[in-house]
Amino acid sequence: MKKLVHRLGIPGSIALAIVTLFVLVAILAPWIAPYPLQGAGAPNVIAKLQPPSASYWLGTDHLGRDILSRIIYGTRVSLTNGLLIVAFSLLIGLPVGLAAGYFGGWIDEALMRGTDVFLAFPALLLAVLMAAALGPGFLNSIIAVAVTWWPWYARLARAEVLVLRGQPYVEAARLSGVSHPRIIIRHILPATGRPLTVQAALDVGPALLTAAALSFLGLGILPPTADWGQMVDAGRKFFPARWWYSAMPGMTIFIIALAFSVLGDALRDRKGGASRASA
Amino acid sequence: MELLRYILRRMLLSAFVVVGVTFLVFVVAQVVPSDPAALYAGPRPTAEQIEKARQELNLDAPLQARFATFATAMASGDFGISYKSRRLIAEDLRAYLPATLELAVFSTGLALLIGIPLGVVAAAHQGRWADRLGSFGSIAAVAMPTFFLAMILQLVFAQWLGILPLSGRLSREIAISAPLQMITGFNLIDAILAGRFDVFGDALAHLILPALTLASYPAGVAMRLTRSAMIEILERRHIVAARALGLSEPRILFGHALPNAMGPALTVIGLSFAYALTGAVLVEIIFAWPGLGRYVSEAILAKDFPVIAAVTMVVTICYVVMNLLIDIAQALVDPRVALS
Amino acid sequence: MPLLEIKNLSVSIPTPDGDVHAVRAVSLDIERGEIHGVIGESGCGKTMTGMAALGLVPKGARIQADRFHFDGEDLRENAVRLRGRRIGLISQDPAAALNPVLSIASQMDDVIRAHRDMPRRARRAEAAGLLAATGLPDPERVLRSYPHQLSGGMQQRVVIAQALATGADFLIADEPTTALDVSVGAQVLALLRKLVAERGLTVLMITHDMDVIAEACDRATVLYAGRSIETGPVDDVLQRPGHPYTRALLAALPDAAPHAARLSAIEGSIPAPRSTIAGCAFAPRCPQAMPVCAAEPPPERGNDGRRWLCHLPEGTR
Amino acid sequence: MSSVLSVDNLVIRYRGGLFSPRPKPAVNGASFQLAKGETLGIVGESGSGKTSLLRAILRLLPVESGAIELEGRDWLALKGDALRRARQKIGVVSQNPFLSLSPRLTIAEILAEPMLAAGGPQSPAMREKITGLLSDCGLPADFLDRRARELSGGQAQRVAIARALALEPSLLILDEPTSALDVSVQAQILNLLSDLKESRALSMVFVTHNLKVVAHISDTLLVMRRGDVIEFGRTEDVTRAPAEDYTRELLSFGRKAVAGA
Repeated sequence: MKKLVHRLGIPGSIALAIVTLFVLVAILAPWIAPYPLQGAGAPNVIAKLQPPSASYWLGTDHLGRDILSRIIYGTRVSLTNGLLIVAFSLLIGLPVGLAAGYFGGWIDEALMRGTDVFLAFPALLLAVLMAAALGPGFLNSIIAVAVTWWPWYARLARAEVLVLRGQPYVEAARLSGVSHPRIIIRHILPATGRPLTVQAALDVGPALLTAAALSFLGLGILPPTADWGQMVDAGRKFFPARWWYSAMPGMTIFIIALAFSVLGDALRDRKGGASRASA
Repeated sequence: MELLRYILRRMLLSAFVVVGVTFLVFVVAQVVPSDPAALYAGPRPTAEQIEKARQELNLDAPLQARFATFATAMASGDFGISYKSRRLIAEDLRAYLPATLELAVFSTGLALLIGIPLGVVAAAHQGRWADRLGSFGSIAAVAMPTFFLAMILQLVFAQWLGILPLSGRLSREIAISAPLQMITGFNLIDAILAGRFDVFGDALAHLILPALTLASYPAGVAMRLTRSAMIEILERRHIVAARALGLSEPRILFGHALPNAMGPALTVIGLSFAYALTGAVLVEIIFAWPGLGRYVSEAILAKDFPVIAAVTMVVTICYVVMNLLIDIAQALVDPRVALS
Repeated sequence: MPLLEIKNLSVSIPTPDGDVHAVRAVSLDIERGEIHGVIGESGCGKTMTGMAALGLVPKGARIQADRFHFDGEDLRENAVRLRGRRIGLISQDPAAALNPVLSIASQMDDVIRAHRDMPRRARRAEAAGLLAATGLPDPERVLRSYPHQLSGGMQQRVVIAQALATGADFLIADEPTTALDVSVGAQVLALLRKLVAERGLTVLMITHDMDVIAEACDRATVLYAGRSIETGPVDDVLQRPGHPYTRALLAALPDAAPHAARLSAIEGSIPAPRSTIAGCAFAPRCPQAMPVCAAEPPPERGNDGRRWLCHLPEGTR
Repeated sequence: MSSVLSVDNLVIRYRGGLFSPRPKPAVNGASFQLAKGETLGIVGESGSGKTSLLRAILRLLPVESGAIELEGRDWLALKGDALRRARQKIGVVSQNPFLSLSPRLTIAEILAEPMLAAGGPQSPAMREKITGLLSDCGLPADFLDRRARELSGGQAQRVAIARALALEPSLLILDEPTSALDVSVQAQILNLLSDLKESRALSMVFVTHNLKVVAHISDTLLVMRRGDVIEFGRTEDVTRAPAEDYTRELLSFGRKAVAGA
């Protein structure tokens, strides 16, 4: 524990604690939410738009549902959104980047020009277009964001592979007759996959932020499932008079995105230090 | 010579990308949606209406023929008709594009003006409190959801302090009683051209909040990139060499380090501009800004695919052109770029 | 009085795992107008000695010395002021030492302007003159170029011209030919010799290459494990080496043995940089080591200007 | 005496860019032979074409024209899996020993890799063979479980040589094998190579920019400059009476250093 704090620094450790807390909240949502039924979507018309109070800590929404419970349930959607977006993106981007970087030549040219096309779009716009075409929904919004996300991993993986491929030890393996699949599995994938996975883990924050923007636009998961972006949007009609409706989920998004960013910085600094020392 | 070859190569690549973009937009807008004809035919269409729409939209033609039609139409600036309003999309774009560009350019400038100097200061004070504070500020700016920031700014500056307008692009009185003649479509410039300084002030006041919202994220990114670029540059051997040659510190900082930071700074411009273009979708809804973002978000709700496709095309081409210009500028400030 | 006078210099860098003794005990006298070679294998402290004279040691490094003077001024206090005025640096990698995004003209101009009050046009002429003095055939074209458009040899000449432009009369050349081809390196060395002869410069030449010492230097000092173990005129050091390490180093050169014969390699490895050494640092690897060698610091042998540190009496080989 | 490697009128040219003019050949008609059990030294400075020539022999670069024969076989005709297997007849040692050893693997795994690639089964016999290789290259068996970063430059280069010999190659190619090493370590490696040449009747190609190093160890010497072969002959002949001033210049640099040793 002490060692971890030392390695991540104090801000990094706090960020890690916050991220861990959110993960726990997502897992335990039905047990810790004060009003599990409302969290899952059941209306509670007798308590519409109430300000924060002892019984409703963060107030209620226009259907009288406890905002805290909604936020707790929304954690599940947001975190899975973030995770699945980077997972899908990694699943497409890593093989594309590996193939382009390792084989080079026309394979590289074709794959990277294709990637260029995806990168030519301002990212959110392509996501909006995709989401609109696929229609709203949980999986659709994830696919829509992943479509704009994977090219970055492809580029990253390719750049890593290009460096590795030029490494004399990889060339030595090739010259001693080691087959392509074996080189990729034994030398390239471990050295590329690991930094890329770390990067992806840290991208869960920004990915979740993008997904929140989509659901704010009405392109995310459909009600009554709780979703932070959609809550901010729904609360906009009652803003600023019933400020808590939008502000509570908005703050939540900000806090988790901030935690991921700070954690990412802490890890990057640590990694940078290590690689410099070994060079 | 190298430079010319480089520019030609970049242009060729951009042209290819535009073709690819067109294809992708075509696929997403015309192939993925389940039944465009039903949408085109209007609410609760009859079978005949749908059949008629299919023919009008040429949906029964083979895919490559449909793409050819789509691409030629796009190339000639004919974006078709909106499913919903039945208006010519090209005309709508002409009205909305300048508003979005004005917002994008202004917020990009704002982001650079805030982010780059802060990055330089943080790099110069690396590890000290100014750096820590600035770095945390930049992380917070990057982590803040745009749509939420917009609402907070509205609350503070329009509702509580009441010093800036809540939304819109011009005050109603001006828009109705003495409308501005559209020349460039940029209100700020048109106001100056017309000598209407009251309008200029009004337009500026309306611009500040949405532009500030849009500038927050790219300013954070700009600060971080500038900071790390400056730190890296200041450690380079030729900077050490310049010290060993007895050059003064200001000369080293501004004459030797800063020119090397121009490359990263240009990258930041590109990123900021891209962000401003897309963030517009979110910001324009909240600030009721009559631009492409609001236009497209309305189209999304109506599943108005020709509009969505047209906006995506136009904005993406703006972005591609911007990137091309930045790449060329990169080669001009750093002659090595053209060689790679 | 020597131009550069170093007596018992040590540089240690504190790290979490203990102090790294980059330089343990280096003594060096460099006379005006000579090229003095400092030679040693990696980790011997030759570069750190040069950086200490320029005041460019890493943050937190401790410098101690009985004497560390340049032209009568203490380098511990004045290195930063002297650097760029009287002391210049020519580093190993000329490509990294030049600013990639500025033309040679503006980089030369910056240096001249920092040191001399001259109108713009005169500065340009001065720059062209200095480049010509370094043997660059078409100075005007070089001035218009960017570093990446020049070959390594040309870049190194530009770096030398910049050092000349400061008016420095003492140059520290840190492996100035290592990144260059042998034939180009030979030309750069010839240029340095010419500049020393014509302009009365003094050069401290840091190198790992005996050929460079033989080719360019007047006197040489051999470093081992952060200590200067032998010094003298180049011919003496190369042909009548006093210290067993110098002898072994020379014998390990591939052209020291007949064709295809075995070379006499030095077994073992250098002492760890964090260790403390009681006696002679070379004792564990020395074929002639005696019990006393590991225990006591070796005495100084030889005479004026030709000295080495060894327990073996003079004349034994 | 049969020749292991024979290169005839080899031309290598890099592809120019889309809008660039066709570049000059990197290697312009190189011809030479290497007899069994001998060492050929290839010397050249940057841009001489020595690296391109080497990479072409390893089939890492396409050849524009000319022929390469390895043990009498048309080496350029091999493709795919046949090439992969045939390439195991060539051992390679490169300049930086640390970069050429995988940082993730132990020395034992590094040495086993070529044997496994050649289809050898993992067995105690293999471990034994690896230990033998290592001791042939002057390292004790307790190095087997270390990793490259725990070694000194000289030790790492010994491991690289051991790996190159793992499949008992008919040709050993050394690409600047001592350039990153100190003089005293260089001497150790050169001695090791002499011993291996003797004990295993190795044929070697030794590529370097340092004429003096290669003149010491090679039987025949080839000097390249700007893509052309400017000298080729028995080492004694070339060093005694160089045909070109350029060679003489390289030989005479720092000559004083040896005079008294």
